[in-house]
Amino acid sequence: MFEQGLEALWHSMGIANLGWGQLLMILVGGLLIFLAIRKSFEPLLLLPIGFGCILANVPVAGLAEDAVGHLLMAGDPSHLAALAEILNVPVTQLGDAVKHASGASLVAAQTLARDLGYEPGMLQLFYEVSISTGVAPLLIFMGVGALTDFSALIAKPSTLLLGAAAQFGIFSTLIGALALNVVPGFDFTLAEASAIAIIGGADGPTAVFLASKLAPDLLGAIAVAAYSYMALVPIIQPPIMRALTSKTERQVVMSQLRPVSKLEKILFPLTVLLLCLLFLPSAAPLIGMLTFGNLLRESGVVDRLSKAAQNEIINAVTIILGLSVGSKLQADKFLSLETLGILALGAAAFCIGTAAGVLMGKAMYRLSKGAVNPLIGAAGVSAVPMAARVVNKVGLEANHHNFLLMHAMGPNVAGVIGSAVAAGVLLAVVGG
Amino acid sequence: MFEQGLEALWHSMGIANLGWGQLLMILVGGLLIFLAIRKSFEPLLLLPIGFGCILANVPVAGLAEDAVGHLLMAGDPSHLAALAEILNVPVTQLGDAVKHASGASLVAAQTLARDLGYEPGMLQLFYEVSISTGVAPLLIFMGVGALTDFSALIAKPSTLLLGAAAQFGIFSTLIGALALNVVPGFDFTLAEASAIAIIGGADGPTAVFLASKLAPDLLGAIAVAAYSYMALVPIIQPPIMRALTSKTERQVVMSQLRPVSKLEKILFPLTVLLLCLLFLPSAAPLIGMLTFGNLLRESGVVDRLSKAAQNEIINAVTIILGLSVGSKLQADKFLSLETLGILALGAAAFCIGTAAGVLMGKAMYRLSKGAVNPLIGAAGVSAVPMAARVVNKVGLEANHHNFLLMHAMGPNVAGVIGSAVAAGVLLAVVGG
Amino acid sequence: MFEQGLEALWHSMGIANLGWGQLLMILVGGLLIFLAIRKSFEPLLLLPIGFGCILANVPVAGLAEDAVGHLLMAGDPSHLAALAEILNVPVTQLGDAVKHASGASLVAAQTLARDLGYEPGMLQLFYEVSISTGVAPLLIFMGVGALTDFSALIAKPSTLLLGAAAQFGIFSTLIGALALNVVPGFDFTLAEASAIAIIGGADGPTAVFLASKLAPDLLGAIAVAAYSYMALVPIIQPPIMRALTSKTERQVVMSQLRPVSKLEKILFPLTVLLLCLLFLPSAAPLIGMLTFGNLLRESGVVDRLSKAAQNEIINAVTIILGLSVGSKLQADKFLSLETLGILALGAAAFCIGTAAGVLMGKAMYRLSKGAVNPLIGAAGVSAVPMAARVVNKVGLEANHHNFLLMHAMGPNVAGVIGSAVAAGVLLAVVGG
Amino acid sequence: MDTNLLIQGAELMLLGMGIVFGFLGVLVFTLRAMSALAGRLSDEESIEPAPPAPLNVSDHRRVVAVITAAVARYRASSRAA
Amino acid sequence: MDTNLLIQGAELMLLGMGIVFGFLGVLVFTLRAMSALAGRLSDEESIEPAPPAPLNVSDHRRVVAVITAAVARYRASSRAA
Amino acid sequence: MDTNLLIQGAELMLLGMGIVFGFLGVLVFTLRAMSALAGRLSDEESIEPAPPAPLNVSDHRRVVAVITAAVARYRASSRAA
Ligand code: NA
Ligand code: NA
Ligand code: NA
Repeated sequence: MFEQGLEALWHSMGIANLGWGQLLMILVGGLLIFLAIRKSFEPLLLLPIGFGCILANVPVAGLAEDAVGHLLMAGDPSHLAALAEILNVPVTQLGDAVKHASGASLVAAQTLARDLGYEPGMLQLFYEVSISTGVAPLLIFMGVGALTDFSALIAKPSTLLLGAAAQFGIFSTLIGALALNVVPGFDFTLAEASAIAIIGGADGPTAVFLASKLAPDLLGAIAVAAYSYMALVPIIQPPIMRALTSKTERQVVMSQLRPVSKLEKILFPLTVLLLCLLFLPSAAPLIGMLTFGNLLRESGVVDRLSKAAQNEIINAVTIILGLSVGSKLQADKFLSLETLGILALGAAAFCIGTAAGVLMGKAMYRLSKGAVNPLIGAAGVSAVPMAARVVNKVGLEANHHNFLLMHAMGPNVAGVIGSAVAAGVLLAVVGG
Repeated sequence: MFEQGLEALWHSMGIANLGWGQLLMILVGGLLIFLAIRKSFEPLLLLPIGFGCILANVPVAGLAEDAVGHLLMAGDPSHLAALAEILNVPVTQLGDAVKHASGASLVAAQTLARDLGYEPGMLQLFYEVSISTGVAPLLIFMGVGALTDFSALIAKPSTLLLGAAAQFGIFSTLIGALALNVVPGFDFTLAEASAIAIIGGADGPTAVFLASKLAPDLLGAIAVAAYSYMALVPIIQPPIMRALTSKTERQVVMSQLRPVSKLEKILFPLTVLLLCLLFLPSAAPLIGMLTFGNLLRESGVVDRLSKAAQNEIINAVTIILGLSVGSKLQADKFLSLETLGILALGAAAFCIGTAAGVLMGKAMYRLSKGAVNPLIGAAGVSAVPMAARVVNKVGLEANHHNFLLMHAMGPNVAGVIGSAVAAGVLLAVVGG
Repeated sequence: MFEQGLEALWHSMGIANLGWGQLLMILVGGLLIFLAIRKSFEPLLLLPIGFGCILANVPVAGLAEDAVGHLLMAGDPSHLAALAEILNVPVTQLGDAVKHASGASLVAAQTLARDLGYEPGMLQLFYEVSISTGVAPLLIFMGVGALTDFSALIAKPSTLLLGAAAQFGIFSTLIGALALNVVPGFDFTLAEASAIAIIGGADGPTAVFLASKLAPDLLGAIAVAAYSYMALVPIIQPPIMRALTSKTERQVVMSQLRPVSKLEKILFPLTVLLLCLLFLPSAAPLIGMLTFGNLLRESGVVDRLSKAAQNEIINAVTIILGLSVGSKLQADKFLSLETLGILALGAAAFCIGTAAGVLMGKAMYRLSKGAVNPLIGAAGVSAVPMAARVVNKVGLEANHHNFLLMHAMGPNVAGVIGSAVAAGVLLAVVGG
Repeated sequence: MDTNLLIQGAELMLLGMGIVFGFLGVLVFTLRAMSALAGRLSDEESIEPAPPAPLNVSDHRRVVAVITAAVARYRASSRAA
Repeated sequence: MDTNLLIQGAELMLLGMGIVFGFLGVLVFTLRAMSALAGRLSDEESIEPAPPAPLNVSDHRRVVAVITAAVARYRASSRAA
Repeated sequence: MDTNLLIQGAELMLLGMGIVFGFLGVLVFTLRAMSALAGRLSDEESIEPAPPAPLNVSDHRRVVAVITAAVARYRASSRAA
């Protein structure tokens, strides 16, 4: 027993089982944590994601493995045989068969593994509860709704068009992902390309929600790209904004926004919900929870609930969501050419979205005879409130007395709605 | 693909699929939200319920459908055939068969649908987790216990009899629901009649809990009736109170309540729990969580937990519970003659409960030789603290220096215990 | 119906079904609540555990029974026959068969019961969600990490050895539990002995986590022993500390700890996690969540999440965990010779752990030529911060100007890591 | 219409109101006994203070004391500076 | 490379941008109509106060009033003591 | 009684205490290395201030400054009123 114990222990040690891939992913997790703490890169998400990434790559522990994964790790011959029978393959091909199993046979395999006493690892459990069900991103969307003041948008609804234009980043990236298939090694399906494209929406919970429906295997890379680029908005956007606008345009001072009544603020979420149910029911979960959160906020009669949505619920869900996303950064899934492609496509998506927003801003500048500063179009990508702050900063460079923050909040929150609408379209056409 | 896409999109649009029933229910949802915001009708519940009602009736999205519902909506012929085989009916009769499936065959149908990759909609998921399990109403009951000061009842235990009398509203409504079966179109079973009757308990979480056990299909109408009438207490009760009492009776000033020691407050929940376990174990979930919450409050040594029960937990659960109840307001289930019957029976239940409480109050007025103001009997219906405030108001009308609020709190909290006991009886006899 | 109703009601009454065992356990629950409120014995845990104990022993209600338990209680002959067929025993031996069923046949029995419409009781539901999955103790560990300041340990890492020595309480108790098998009536397996031994770790969530994996049937007794003895630390430890040290040793004044930089505090959890993943992956869930919580705290960039971990999440989870642990105090499982053995072994574990810590303290006193006060070794058992306070008190008795609190915090938090490591070893060797 | 069902309902009503009154009636006496017991157990037990006002007053005093001290310290330091 | 897939993607892009602009464009007009309706419904409805500054001032005043009262009470009581 | 089980237990004890001491012993050195590294990485890194008292003092000062300003403003405005 002692020798067996020692040997069992050595084989149970991480250092005896640590692969290069896992080591690399642990460093990636460390990098995400470093960026979160030192560079304040979306720390609320990237710190838990980075930590989840490290945990997911702890050798032997299998924290991110599901019940079938634990069955395979345990390696009991009779259990392997039972699994092979269910998947209708020889035992030697089980690894591959499990990876490509889908639908009913995957469900049957999971059921078998659980019946045999195997359980999913801690992170996988978090993932199943929070992301597979779609609940976590939806509750975060409720919190975003409860935290967001849509006044700027209500005061100037035309800024919605800037939020619409910036979604071009999504759809051009969709083409880009499909075009990338010419490169050997890439083979994105339409569903995968759609999930990747949503990075251009610059909205974390929307990206997680859509990726969990259309391409769960790519979720880790997509979420990391979405949150990282959201944090990089102050670096990515300004050069594009300056390149596409003249100094005269950037100096435009916009007239003050009109005050918005309490009644308008209450009717706003209901109006958005109404349009959504009439025209795009597939966006109903996202738009529904966003407008529900906003109604809790603006109704003025349910402060308890509004505060719960803004604090307790969103905080607890963020912790679990972050760890769950991190669980998808397992070495064997993340370290692939596809991830590099996703990172490149995501960067392109942000750039194109920004450019499209600014160009629409220039169109509105012309149409309004110079009343609209085209810079605010850049805020249409979402990334609330970072993008609006970047607009403000670039505006101040051109004119030291030009505060564009409030004007940029309109397109900024419009971008949130815009990317939820885009997600709805993708779900309706691709996700059926 | 483009034409197909456009056509798929048109068919996926809400406006192409919106039935009259759904339109009507969306208006009902809007009305509930209006009443919550403008009239302060139990906004903590009715706002989420109203919003959930709208979401449940978004066409195409199927947010309130379970996995089998989504299978039916998708309409894949091979999946329909598999479902028909399980339910042992021709495919053409699947719709009806699913509605009337129960027990093992329903479970089998759900398992099949999930194995085939169908998932419940967002609201249905909330419903399954929060209400089907019974967890949400129980956690709210814990919060109610942690929020309630039972001092007035401990100081004057005889007011428990007022809380008992008011439960006559429940049991007479039970008879009423069964009697309504003479009207063609009504066919309530004993279980359904019991679930409807609990509206007379004037206690939201008890109503949701009992309805989820005895008549899940009627839960939406029952919960809406319970919370709406609770909000209408200031309109429903005063005329009855005035009609049944003389001005002399209403003017009775009651002697101040004795102070209650900390030890009594600690022993109170344990005493109630003890009686419950000795005499009515079927009420143990409700009474157990109520007294647990109260012990957290009064023990004085677990403030962290008491505050969590009073705030974080109850707020988060209220949001999910409200949306889940709203999910039961789907047009095809809610828009029926039965709903009208339930609304009428519920109103009767409130009136009868109020009258019974006041009459018991009159009896105590006589027995105590005028020491008890009979108005406080009206508070026995529960609806804490609304009913006690109504008593105070009606009392002040008769005598401008007569503050009955504290005296009405005794029967008011007694009513909560009383309706939990009534629910226990119904569960024991009907729910077995 | 009336007579049947009355009879059904009488049979549904607790008083007609209350067994002596249940009565005794209700008194035990009351005692735990009394100790929690009057003696401040770990009230955050023992109050919910005590209340859960009472609820679990409410006759008839079956709040702590699973679906199969409710099937047995209901006693429908056809259902019993179906269950007997699955377990492959005659109906008359069902009770025993269910108790000893395991693995696949237990899963099959549960599935059957749920398909037949039986549901687990409220407490069992809490137990399955919070403890069976391991989620609740892990979330509490995250909260402990977010609440704990490891500065004292970082300033003086050598105190880790004191935390290591105190784990001897665990492993000697493991031998003790196996040796107890000589007494007729005891028959602990290696897994059960390991679960019992962890009481010596003096760490509640670790004990619950390990017991739920290795010996779920003993979880109630183990958790109650662990939390009770943690509360008894001020009574158990001082005599042992005085017996093993001279007054000169107890009077040693230690030099002030050096200040610790913010960077060290951030790197600390990552360092511990790194060692864990390299050398003891089986401890990764416990150590992972502990260090994650601590990183949330020390990173300084995610205050929202850190506060959520320290308050909302840990409070809500504590309530559910406490009730769930209480559900394992059912009379037929708890009232056994084994429980007495567990209580005795647990007391021994605490004493031995304390002694081992103090002896290691004496060794460090010698090696450091009198710079280390051996008393601080007693804090190595964990029981944060109670054990450190006890050290401080005993130190003050010997020297009225000797404040050892900060110096004892090092071994105290080292003990938390130490028992998580011990749990990891037990899981790796015994739990496989 | 099913008369049998109505009869069952009536019986359930009698039974239910009986239990409700029985349960809450027993509770009346049990609570009185509990209060008596509590009174005997704890003559030393503090009766809950009726008016919360004095508490506020002392709170105010504490606030004022803190502020006074802070102001004094501030003045001393500003003189020193 | 699958040209068909690229064509599908291009169609999806046209469709998607169309819907996004269509949806948000309709929303522009609906929101304007909503604001007009809200304006008509509530001439009595209070317009949200633009600058939050005065609120703070009044808050300060309230704080000052509370402190002043507390100080006064404290002085009175300390004289009495 | 099963001697074999006892032997297994004894082996597990040796193994377990070995790992616990091994793990925490390695951690001692790793933490020292970590602290050395942290010290080198951040000579500019601020050492945590040991006594929290001065912080409170400055807090007090800030409170006092705020109150003083508020009182001054209040007096000015009350004079004006
Ligand atoms: Na966007
Ligand atoms: Na009631
Ligand atoms: Na320990």
